[in-house]
Amino acid sequence: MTHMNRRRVLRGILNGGAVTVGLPLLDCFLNTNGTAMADGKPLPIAFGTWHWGLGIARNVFEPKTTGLNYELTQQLLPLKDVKQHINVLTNFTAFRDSAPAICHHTGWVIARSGNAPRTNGDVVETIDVTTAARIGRTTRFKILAASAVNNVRETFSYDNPTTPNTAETSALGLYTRIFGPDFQDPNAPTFTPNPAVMVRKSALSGVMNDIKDVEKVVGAEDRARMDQYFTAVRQVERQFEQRLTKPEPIAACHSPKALGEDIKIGTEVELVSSRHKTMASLMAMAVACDQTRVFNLYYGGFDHTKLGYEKPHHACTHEEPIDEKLGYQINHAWFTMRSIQAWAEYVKVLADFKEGGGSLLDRVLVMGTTDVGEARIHSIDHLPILMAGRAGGKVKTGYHVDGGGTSIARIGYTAMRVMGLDIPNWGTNSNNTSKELGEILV
Amino acid sequence: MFRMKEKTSISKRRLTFLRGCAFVALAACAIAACSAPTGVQNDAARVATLQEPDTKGAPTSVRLVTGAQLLNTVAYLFGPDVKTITRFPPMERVEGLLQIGAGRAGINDNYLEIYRKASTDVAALVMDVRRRNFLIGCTPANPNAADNACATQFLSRVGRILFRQPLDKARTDEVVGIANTAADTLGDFYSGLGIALETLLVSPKTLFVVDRAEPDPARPGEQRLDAYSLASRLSFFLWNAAPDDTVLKAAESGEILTPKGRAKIVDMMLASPRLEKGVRAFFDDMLAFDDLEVLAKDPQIYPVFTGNAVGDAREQALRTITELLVTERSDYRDLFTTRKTFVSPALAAVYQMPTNSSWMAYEFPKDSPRIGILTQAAFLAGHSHPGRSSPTLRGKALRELLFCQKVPPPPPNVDFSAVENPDPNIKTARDRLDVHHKNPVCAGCHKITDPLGLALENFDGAGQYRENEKGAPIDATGALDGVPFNDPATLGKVLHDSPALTSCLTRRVLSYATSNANADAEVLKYFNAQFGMHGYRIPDLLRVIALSESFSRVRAPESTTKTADAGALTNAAAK
Amino acid sequence: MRVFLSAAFTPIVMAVLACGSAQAQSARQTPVDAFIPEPMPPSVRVVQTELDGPLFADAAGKVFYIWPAKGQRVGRTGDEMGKAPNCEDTVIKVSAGTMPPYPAGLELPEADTRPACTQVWPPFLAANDSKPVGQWNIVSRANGSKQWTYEGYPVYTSALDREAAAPVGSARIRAKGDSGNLREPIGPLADVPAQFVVVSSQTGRFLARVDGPVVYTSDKDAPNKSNCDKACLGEWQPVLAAMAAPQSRGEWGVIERSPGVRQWTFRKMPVYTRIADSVDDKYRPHGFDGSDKPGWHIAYVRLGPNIPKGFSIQDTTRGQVVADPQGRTVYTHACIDDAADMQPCDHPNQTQAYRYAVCGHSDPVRCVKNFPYVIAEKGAKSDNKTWSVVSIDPASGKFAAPGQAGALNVWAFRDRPIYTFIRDKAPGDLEGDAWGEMNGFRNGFHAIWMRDQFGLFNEETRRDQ
Amino acid sequence: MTRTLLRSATVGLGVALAISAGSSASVAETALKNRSIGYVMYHENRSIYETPEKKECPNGFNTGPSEQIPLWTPGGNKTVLGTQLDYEGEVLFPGTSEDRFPFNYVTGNVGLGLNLDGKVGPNDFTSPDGERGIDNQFYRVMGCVYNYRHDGNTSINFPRWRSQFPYNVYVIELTDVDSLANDPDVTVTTYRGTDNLLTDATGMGYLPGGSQTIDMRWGKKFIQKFRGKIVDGMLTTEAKDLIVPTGSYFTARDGIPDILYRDMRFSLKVNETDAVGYMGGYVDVENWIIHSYKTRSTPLQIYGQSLLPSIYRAMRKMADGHPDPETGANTTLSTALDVKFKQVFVKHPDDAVASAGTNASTTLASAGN
Repeated sequence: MTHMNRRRVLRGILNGGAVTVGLPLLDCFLNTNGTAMADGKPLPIAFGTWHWGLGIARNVFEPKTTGLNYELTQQLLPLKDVKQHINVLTNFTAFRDSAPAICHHTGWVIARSGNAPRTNGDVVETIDVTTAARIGRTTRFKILAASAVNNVRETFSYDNPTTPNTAETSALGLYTRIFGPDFQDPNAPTFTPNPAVMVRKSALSGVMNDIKDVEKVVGAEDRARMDQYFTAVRQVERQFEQRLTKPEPIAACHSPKALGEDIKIGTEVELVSSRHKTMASLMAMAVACDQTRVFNLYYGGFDHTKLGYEKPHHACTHEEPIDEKLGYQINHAWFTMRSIQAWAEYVKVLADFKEGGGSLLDRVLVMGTTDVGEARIHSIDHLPILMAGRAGGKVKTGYHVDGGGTSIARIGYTAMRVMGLDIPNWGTNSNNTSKELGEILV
Repeated sequence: MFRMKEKTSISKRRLTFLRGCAFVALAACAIAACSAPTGVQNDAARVATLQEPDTKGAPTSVRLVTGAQLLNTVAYLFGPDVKTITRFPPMERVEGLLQIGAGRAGINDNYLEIYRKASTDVAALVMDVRRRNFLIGCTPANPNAADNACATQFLSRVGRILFRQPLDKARTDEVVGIANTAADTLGDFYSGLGIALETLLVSPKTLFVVDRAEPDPARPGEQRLDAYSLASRLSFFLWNAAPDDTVLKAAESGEILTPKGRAKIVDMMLASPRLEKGVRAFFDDMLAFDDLEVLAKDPQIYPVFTGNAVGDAREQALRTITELLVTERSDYRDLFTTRKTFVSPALAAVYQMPTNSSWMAYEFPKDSPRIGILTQAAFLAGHSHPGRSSPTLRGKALRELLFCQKVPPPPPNVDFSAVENPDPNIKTARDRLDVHHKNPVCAGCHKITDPLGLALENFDGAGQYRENEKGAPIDATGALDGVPFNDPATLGKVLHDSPALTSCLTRRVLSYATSNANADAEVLKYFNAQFGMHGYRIPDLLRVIALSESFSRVRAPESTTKTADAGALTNAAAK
Repeated sequence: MRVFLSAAFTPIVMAVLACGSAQAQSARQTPVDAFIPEPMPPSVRVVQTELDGPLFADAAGKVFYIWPAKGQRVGRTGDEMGKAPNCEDTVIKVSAGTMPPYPAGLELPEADTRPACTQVWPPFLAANDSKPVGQWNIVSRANGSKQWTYEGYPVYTSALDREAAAPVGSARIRAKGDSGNLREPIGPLADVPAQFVVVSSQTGRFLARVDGPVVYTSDKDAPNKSNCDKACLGEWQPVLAAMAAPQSRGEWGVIERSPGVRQWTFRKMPVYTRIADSVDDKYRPHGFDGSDKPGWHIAYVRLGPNIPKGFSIQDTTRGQVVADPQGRTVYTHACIDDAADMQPCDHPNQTQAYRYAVCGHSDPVRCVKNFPYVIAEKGAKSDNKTWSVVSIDPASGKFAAPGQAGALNVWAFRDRPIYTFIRDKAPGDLEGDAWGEMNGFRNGFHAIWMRDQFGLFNEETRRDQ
Repeated sequence: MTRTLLRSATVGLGVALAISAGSSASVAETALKNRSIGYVMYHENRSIYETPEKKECPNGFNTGPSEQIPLWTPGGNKTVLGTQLDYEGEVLFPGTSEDRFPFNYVTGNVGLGLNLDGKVGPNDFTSPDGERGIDNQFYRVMGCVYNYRHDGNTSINFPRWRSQFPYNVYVIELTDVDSLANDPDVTVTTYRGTDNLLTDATGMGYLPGGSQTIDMRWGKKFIQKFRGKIVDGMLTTEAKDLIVPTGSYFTARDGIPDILYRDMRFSLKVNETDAVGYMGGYVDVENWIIHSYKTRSTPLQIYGQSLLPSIYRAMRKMADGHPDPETGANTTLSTALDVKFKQVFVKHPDDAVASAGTNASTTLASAGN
């Protein structure tokens, strides 16, 4: 689909003369995504983010050609079974303007919020939060986040600088959160409404009364605007109602078997990887059961360790000598390769999850970010992003795209447009963009 | 006209040529004749200045508050630190103003979600343990349960400001009921109060400014704004925020409806430092600075013009405007000849000058080419292409934004190759455009826009000064409607003396104040003359307008059918 | 070695006083550090401390600490939120290898007498019938006993704390970087409007705006009256308050600067930030330059303790440090070991092996020569708990027994002796600062900073209060 | 084809901009004001000559703490005292005994830098373009330590510290300048600046035209005045002792150390936008070792395999300047820095008069106990 430029739409309306409605009806240009209910309409689209730490080694990561049929490089080799489901996006820049370069921070913050941070934790609303406001209103969790990184203080999701959204760091914790006592199985015979939701729903009645009041004193055209507003409030109310009524059965939703005991805490890659795989499966089922439509999973920060090698990943990027023959750091390359492998495993979990006539990947879009480009020098240019999923047919996969040094905010912007957000542009200062990544759009 | 005679001695031949050119241009391009008062002479109009012509007033409207207005109101209530970083939905620019677009904007479910998010953010901040003790004004008997008295006290006080009039008993009970139920259900007084505050923040009574009319007792058969609507209109006009306690009190007592009472309130508002926010908001709107939010320059051509520079350029223009027009109460026309401004580190780099580590007041030296707001980065870079300057865009902006004229879009099927892929042997924009002008279809409009823009060709697409383009010296001469100039300084002077400049400003201020772009020509003439009599001082113009009949008189919107709506209006008025 | 002539430094000291440093202001304000009361277990109370403000303490006044887990260069130490405590009763005798290139499993110094974690950090135990309250909860220890937690982290006291309300175990003013995993004293929130934070510093606890800049007051103002005119407003920015809220409370109030504009007052004085104090940069933190302007003062909630009589404050290339009566920069030794329980190793009651390594290549005699103690004059006394005179046995580096022959009476900071450094030749020299392992964070010497011009502005300061 | 062009253009953005901006005519017209012009340093590294085949290090690179600490105590001591504390003590108080480990020096005679003593000695280097007599024994020692080579961690980080850390903002001001092309008598004054450097949107490309206010409150120690001359755009100065603020991110909170250079001089190609070239002089061995350790403690020395006790011994061995009056042993090592500056407008605080630091060399001690 061609995304209609908002300004062009505006001009169209203006040139057409009569302007009886405001901008919001631009909504009609969006397709039916995001609002599909459990009543036979297409399954809803969903958005995920993923994170791995410490970037890449460019010379063994970046494919030499772009488009379809690019050759997998050494670090991308683990992707060979899922190549058709993903897009590899390389060579994007995080513009920081006059903001300082904050190690391990600036890169991902700009990728996820479009805004260069001035201090650690100076993160404005991240893409998952913005997207959840659009597509995550009816689900039990607006956002569900889990982290295989064993650190509750490490998160990549913020409402604003003072409100980080923490992630669940234990697999058992994640299981309990989704499928524990509060889980309302859509296929179960019983249902108990949540009192907090009830309170919020009933609070809306005051707003609706106010609308009726206002309607009494305005002219016909303005009454149409109030009607539009009333409809919007009604929709929010219906979304609450939906959360207060027993959901329609979902064929693909099966509460997974309870985890007997937690997967051991630790930083060793095999442990992390097993936590990550379990979390990935739980996350997939949470999306299938429509418990959430926005899901964050973090594979790595930077303290993963390798059995028999004394340095954790981060120290390794700095401390390990470059192999004189190979021209790169052998152990660092191994860590990165494991990260890419974890991504492959995640994508495979989603691809193998069958629902309807296809797989979960058909209706999700997952954006995998990292904090730096070239790891050894912790650069914030040459940043890569990995993407998976077709977002209900709006995204094509199997491509390598070279960003040509443009802002990494373009990817987030593209993702949000795909998720149906009506935003004319995104990002601040030099990261402000209205340029989608046309190469991967259908 | 007098000045023009002076100038003719410079180059009679050239002037004749330009005059002829302008005539051709007008004929060919049919520039929209919306600058009616242009050329009306002070002498002739002076009689008309004494009394405001009879007016039928502006149609009542319902305006969506802008994000800035909402945040200013919230800041008034809860302090400057209670703000959200929400990106509010954009308005549509109508008749040159977003403020008029606000009269057409609505809220669909996507936009409601944005306002809901903002309201959740605000409520959370207010109920924060560090703030609530300072902001709520009472302590619940039991923090884990409802407290009717405390909730009532807080919500009725806050609701009055947000709704811009007191909540009636039923509404108060309703919102307190929400707070109480939520507090008891959630076992927390502050959570309950927060939910109730959220509903006030997303109420249409907060988000939409509704003009309510009542019969004007002084003029039978005519309608005026009721006291609260007048209070709101004044406050959004002068402060870009909802009325404060004092203004609301004047509405409650009805004092605001008396000429004396209204003057007292208006003078208080004009004397307040909050006027600066109001004037900023107006000029930000009139000069279309929202376009700067999406301005991007080619970083390889203009490395110095970073995202920071763009933001600072807007701030610089607004600081220049408020300092000159509000703080110093100078003549509006001086904006185009002043050398005083403010400079940030990012802008200093564009202007190739030393600076401090933060903003500083600065006066460009007498021999500097920087003179007037048109030689600042916001205008120069804002109306250029990403990689080069554009005399056409600059000229068009000047015509449209400062003269209230409309320059038609280019006709279809035009060959732009002369400007887009120019012959490398042609060095300057003037020469490139000359080639383009050979096409008679284009020449008509370009002769309206380009001469103005060409005077600014000493500034490149990022607003940096240059004397040459690709090695060829730049010729910055031109003419405005027959009056010649030869550099940015003389352009500023010519603008300063152009009647269209002040009449357009008058028109825009009145449109902005009343959300109506279709005032009578006679009314505009009157305000324009008043503006002149007051030495073109903005606060004085604001005062004249705020106290005028045109400001408070209203009529039903044209398209409204008579029946039910008229009844509703009457009902409202009868209350 | 050049002789340090105290007369030569007088002008500098004078200059410092003229600049309105904390020391000069000490007479003007009384120490009050208001906090927001919160629900606490019955035996917990809040004590006022000199440098760290109000802290939670046990019935005897001993301050509480937590130990949130933190990643090290290798591995991770500390307590995980909501999990069982990692500070245990068993004695650890070998290193954890958190700091490359040193491997795990090396025998720790004086391993035979090394105490268990809980001997240094006794858990704050809960009774069997204790009930969670507010942020306080209960977690089970491995041995079955119950321990209080605060915000999910197990709570401890410190065996190093000898006096009530005098935290020696650890401080809010913290070392950064690879400093191991230090314990954190815990306390209630400061009762200041949300636009402000209280920052702990050696000069006292001062107000800053929540987004960074230091808050000042002006001598030109009168109580509840601002005299900051247009020229003044070009440099100073009033901290504005809401216009329509009650907000007077405790030591806080508002004044109406002009119609519709309200400014916060603290202890009746209008408060400002300085526009040029740059704060929007991680590496350009709190600018204190406003305090160099005549008539302007940092707004202290509570002034820090007086430095010992005769000591001075000296300018360096990056701020101001405490110096001895001869103008020599004084240093403290800070140390945290490489065991899984990360015990401190910088107190006279603990092993001196670490200090000896960095002050004299493990030769105690060289140590005393390189980093001499600062001898206290006979009868010298401190007027506060932060500075003190202690008796040290120079042979062992430990506290001397009462009346022990050869013992030295030396100045101590937070119960640890201070030192000068032989390589410092002139006032303001800082050769001994960051001297030691990991820039002196893990085991080394640091000056006592009264003004840190280039310190990192970081989340921990922000979280301070 | 288009893509390739585009990409290479973007890849080079930071660097390309830095160079192309130099041709900006408008800055040229304004930069030299009142016979003075300022520059701020945005790049600094040690002058190290490298060949792709690493010919200069025929025995390979030196190994670092990771490799050597397991061998530190013969027989494999298993105590903290015998390994960690012994090694750290040795770094702080290095002995003069023979190094237990072999050290790989740069061999050959090609090197970069300046001829400091005006002589051509047997150990001197010849530049790739044939200039003889170059004194750079620092390169002789460090050329085969990975940290100091171009893609070594220190070499990557030094320019960043120099350009991004406020403590390190280093400004030179040329005064009494009649022409930037030729002027027999100019003055060069060094300062610490107090402002962020002007960059393009990437934050990595530095631009001329910024401003720097001089630090007269804390930075007087860094002020030094040099007499110099400009010949065909090449600025050279007399040699003087100089203290250069050189902190790292890792010591932002505490213990920012400075480097003492003896007989330092400038040799820079200057124009209206840029000053690029060498600073050459001598590093004090004791001062330098402690500086290195304070900015990069042992775990960070691992980053580039630098073993400070061995480096100390090697430096002592190769020292070629400033003999100790008592022992006669040389105490300093000739060195050169690759430096790049961008034009800035220099602002002096109103109340301060620029004056040269009085005794740079005496305020930093050069000997321990």
